[in-house]
Amino acid sequence: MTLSPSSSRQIEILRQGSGAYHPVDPDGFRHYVREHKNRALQPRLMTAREAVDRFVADGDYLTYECNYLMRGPNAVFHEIIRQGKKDLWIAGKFTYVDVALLVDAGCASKIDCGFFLSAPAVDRALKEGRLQVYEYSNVIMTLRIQAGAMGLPFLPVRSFGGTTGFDHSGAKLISDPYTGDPITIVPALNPDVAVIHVHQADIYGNARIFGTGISDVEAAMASRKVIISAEEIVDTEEIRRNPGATSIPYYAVDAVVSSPFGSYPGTCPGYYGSDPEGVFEVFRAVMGNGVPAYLDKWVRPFETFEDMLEQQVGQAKLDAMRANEVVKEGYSA
Amino acid sequence: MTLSPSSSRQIEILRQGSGAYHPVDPDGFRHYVREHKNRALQPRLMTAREAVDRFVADGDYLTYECNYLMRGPNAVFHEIIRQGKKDLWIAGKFTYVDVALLVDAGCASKIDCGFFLSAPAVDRALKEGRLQVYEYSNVIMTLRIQAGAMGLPFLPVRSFGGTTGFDHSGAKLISDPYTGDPITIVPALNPDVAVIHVHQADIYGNARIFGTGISDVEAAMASRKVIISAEEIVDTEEIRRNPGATSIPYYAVDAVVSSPFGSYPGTCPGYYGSDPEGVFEVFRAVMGNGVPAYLDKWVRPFETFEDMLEQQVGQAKLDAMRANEVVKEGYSA
Amino acid sequence: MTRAEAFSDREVAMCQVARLVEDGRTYWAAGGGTPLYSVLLGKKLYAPEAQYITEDGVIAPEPMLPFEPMMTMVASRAVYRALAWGTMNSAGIHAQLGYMDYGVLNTLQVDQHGNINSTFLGEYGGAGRRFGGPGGADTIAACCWRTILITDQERRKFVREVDFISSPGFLDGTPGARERAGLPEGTGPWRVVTPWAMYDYAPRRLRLMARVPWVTVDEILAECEWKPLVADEVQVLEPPTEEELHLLRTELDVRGQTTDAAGSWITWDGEKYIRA
Amino acid sequence: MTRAEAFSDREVAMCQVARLVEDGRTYWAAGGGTPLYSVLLGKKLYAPEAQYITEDGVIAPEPMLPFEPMMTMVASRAVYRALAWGTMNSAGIHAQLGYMDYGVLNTLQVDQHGNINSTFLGEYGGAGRRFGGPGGADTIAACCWRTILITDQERRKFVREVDFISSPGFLDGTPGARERAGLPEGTGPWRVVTPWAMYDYAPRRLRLMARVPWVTVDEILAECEWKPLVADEVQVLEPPTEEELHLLRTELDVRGQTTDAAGSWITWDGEKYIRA
Repeated sequence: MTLSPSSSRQIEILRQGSGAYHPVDPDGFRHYVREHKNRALQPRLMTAREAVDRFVADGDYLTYECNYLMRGPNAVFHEIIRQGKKDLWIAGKFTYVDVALLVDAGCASKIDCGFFLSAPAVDRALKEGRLQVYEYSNVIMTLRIQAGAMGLPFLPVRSFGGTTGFDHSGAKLISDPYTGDPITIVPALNPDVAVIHVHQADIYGNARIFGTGISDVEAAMASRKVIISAEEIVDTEEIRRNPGATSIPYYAVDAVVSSPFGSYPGTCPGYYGSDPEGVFEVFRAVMGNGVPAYLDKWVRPFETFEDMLEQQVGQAKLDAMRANEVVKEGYSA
Repeated sequence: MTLSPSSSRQIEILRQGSGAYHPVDPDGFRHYVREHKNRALQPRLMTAREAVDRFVADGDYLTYECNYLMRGPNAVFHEIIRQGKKDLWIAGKFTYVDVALLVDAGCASKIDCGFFLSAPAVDRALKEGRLQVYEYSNVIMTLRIQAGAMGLPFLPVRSFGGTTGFDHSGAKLISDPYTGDPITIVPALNPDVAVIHVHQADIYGNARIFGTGISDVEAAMASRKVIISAEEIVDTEEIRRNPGATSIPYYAVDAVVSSPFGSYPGTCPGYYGSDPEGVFEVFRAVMGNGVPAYLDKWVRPFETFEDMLEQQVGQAKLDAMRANEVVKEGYSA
Repeated sequence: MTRAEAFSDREVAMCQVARLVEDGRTYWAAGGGTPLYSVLLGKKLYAPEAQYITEDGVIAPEPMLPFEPMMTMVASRAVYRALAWGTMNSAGIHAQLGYMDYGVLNTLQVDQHGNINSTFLGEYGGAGRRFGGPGGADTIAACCWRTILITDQERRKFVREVDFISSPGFLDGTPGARERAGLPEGTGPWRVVTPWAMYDYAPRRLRLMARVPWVTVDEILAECEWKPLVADEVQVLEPPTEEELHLLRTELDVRGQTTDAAGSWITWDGEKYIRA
Repeated sequence: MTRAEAFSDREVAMCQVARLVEDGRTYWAAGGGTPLYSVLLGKKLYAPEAQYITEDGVIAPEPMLPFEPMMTMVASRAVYRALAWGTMNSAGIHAQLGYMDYGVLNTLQVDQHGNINSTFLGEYGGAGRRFGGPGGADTIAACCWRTILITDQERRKFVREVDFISSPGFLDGTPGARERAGLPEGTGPWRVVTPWAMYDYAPRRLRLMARVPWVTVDEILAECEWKPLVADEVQVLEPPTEEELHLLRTELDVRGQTTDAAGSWITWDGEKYIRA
């Protein structure tokens, strides 16, 4: 029944990838938390403009949750493009159009690839050397973020071994000191900044997400700077009424942005369905060469995302999206 | 910004504990799941007697969630004692009286120690060589279970290094291949059987837990055999109405036991408060030499836990416990 | 069940996969599109007790059909009436634990050992064309017990060695190659389904096992750059039924998104099926 | 604030710890009992914006006081009006991430380097007495930035080297010893509080820094088997106030569970405090 620990003094590294990866530094992350994360219940409500200005820096490693079509943090996403952030390194898991938008807008120069829609804009950037891609997969990316969210330097994983991506990544295949079997380990990811759209948050950042997700909580806990955009700002009394519904605790959050319809043209499940026209439009733009025109129509002319919603989308369409979301059960606390 | 992977071919093991540990075998666990876990939606409702008879074997590694005083799976716990299971190896995290009860009842012969109430019965068993203790801590135990729940052989951790417990455990201190810094890793724990008391479950095992907990979900996912006892059996339609409230999915569960007041004399938060008299009685029994008398009064004379509740506790007290639980908010879906 | 008289290549593939769906088993359907539609078709017609998850960790939903365009994950209709809601990590971890019987994938390129390329055609880093990457397929192919791959029957898709292994098959095809790479023991590719054919592995090398009535083995092999093994007896697959197509067209792929660029159209001329 | 005139040894210790509680900081209070009561006392009287968690992952509750007997975790009154509910792993992980400023612990035995024994008195595995083990204290002592230890001022509790390190202090006291053992950088013991005294570290060795008015430095040192360093100027601590004791007795330790076996009783005789 029991197994004696092996007395070996070494663990073999059987194979390792040669890809660059965002630096692993759990102690550095801890020091950052100690110095910069506000453990007091002080309001952190601000505009998307202020949040992006204060918390997204050129060169940052950025993760955003879900994607442009599904509960994406699109108000903040637009603001990043509007402010012309540069040289972002993107956690490209579960993305569709997002990577192409950020790359063609000149914001992103490195992608850790889980999945993104291959598009002319991405191809061009690759060929012109404006973009570097590192190879992972969706779950490997979210497990890297989970490792970061646990304060660990790495995590063993059961996939990714044997792939070509492995060789172009930060992964290592080691001999498991407990079983002797080969096992892959991947470097933890602690992004500089996470951008997450949620259903409800209070002014301190206590946030509720309903429905399924990708790695919202993990990204919030793993990232140095966390921007939450919320469909609804709720009272802290409401948070305290049902603590089981809190997905992200305030102390991980740096900015809360009130952002109704913040996932337009995508869906915010339980609150509104997607705008199929808007979805097809961004798809067509990305799959063709239409990103600049798309940004010139939907992003750049507006001071704020709210202005865009008001002037470009209009209340009637927003009302229709809301009405189109017939499923409500499970999307409240 | 980027860090080149080290080209070292080895990871140093700087120090390792000499304690025995439950065997690490993630592939074996997978095969068990494939062969024995029912992925079909077929009812698995049964009595505590049947569940313990079928799913708790002598010599099993057993974890139970919470403890005898707080949402403990006491109906199943009593049944284990009643059926005279032997040689159990117990995950002794966040326990108070539980370890002493199981040891003095002759059921347990090995404990992985996080915390348990030191008691004469435990001392005696240790001195007589009937009991072996392996040293961990509460969080290290729940992280070991989390490693098991992720299908991994081990997990890095940020505590436990430097302790004497480390030397008497299955932990290893290695040189982190990503930072070069020393980091502790601990062996995953995949118990043979987990016993968990929940607020609500359907007949297939989809289970809801409200309030805080220890490692309920992790234990369910990490364990080969899983017995759920539930305050309420709810319809699967109710589960489907709010899938966000499901803590444990049916396919991890082998037995569902309907067990109202199944945590007596402890509390099931939101449903009933504890019975202070009953709590003091078990404390006194454990801290003195009263375990046999306690079992002879509360466990052994009864065919079932329900019989005990009816004959020994009585409806009036149960009603009072229910009435005494004034906090309801947050304890429903 | 009535044999249908007109359908597309891709509809054929989805119907074949649907018939592989087994009651009481768990399926991880990659992304949206053909894998998800195939599993749903199988569940609705043949195996009501089959259960599935998707990359957003939804467990055993009863989706409100049809989906909104492209909204097959993190969308209320897609995750409707699930038994549990989760995350990408919960989906990945349940697969790591061995809870997922089958993974269903589609891809760009597959090789003789079932390795999958969805990343790069050409020499990686050199000239060539970049694609989207593995997405969830890497974990599906690594951790589900068996994987079913859906792809088109095109020469360039069946190659000796993929240019880039995005998701693992049997790797170099030697016994234990997956285990030596750290992958869970006993897992691997199980079937490849195209509009023309079905393949299995014998034991770790792709083998043509069945064909549709309207193409010959030679025609299939002509559409494989690297020739697979061929079973001693190549079975003949049943064409789609009216029931399958009705469900597919009215509840699943209602906008023809997956069948848009779905190859040829096959029709019954009164005596036999012919490809347009 | 009114100086109280009668209180127990253990009440003194809890009041001293309460005064260390800082606004806007996070506290992980071990188990129930004195650590939790001390933090709550400090929060209610001095630092309303201090927040705490316990081992069951509750974040910043506003508990309904008093607790039911022994019900300080996984109980509805204890976790009432929290900002979030979690698990033991979420508590441990948030501490691993550096979110917990202070850990508050009690223990059996502490040594010159702040190492804590709550497992075994005597030679481990030989004769001696077994205790309950570290519980959550190992992770608290490893991962919170600073730890505050509450214990009794008894000779056998202050030793040169603990018989068993259940939870880490500065280990062998050499610079970097914790980091070499894999513990997070820059963490460690900060204060030890007894009913008679308060200690800090200079820098990694226990140092007597303050005493209560009714005992002398010599009396304290007599109750240390291994003598700590002594600060050049040993400060004098303020006795408990009526406000502190009122809150402690009416809302927190209402049944006297923690003060039951709480050492001596101290009273004001009109001129000075005397120990009974």
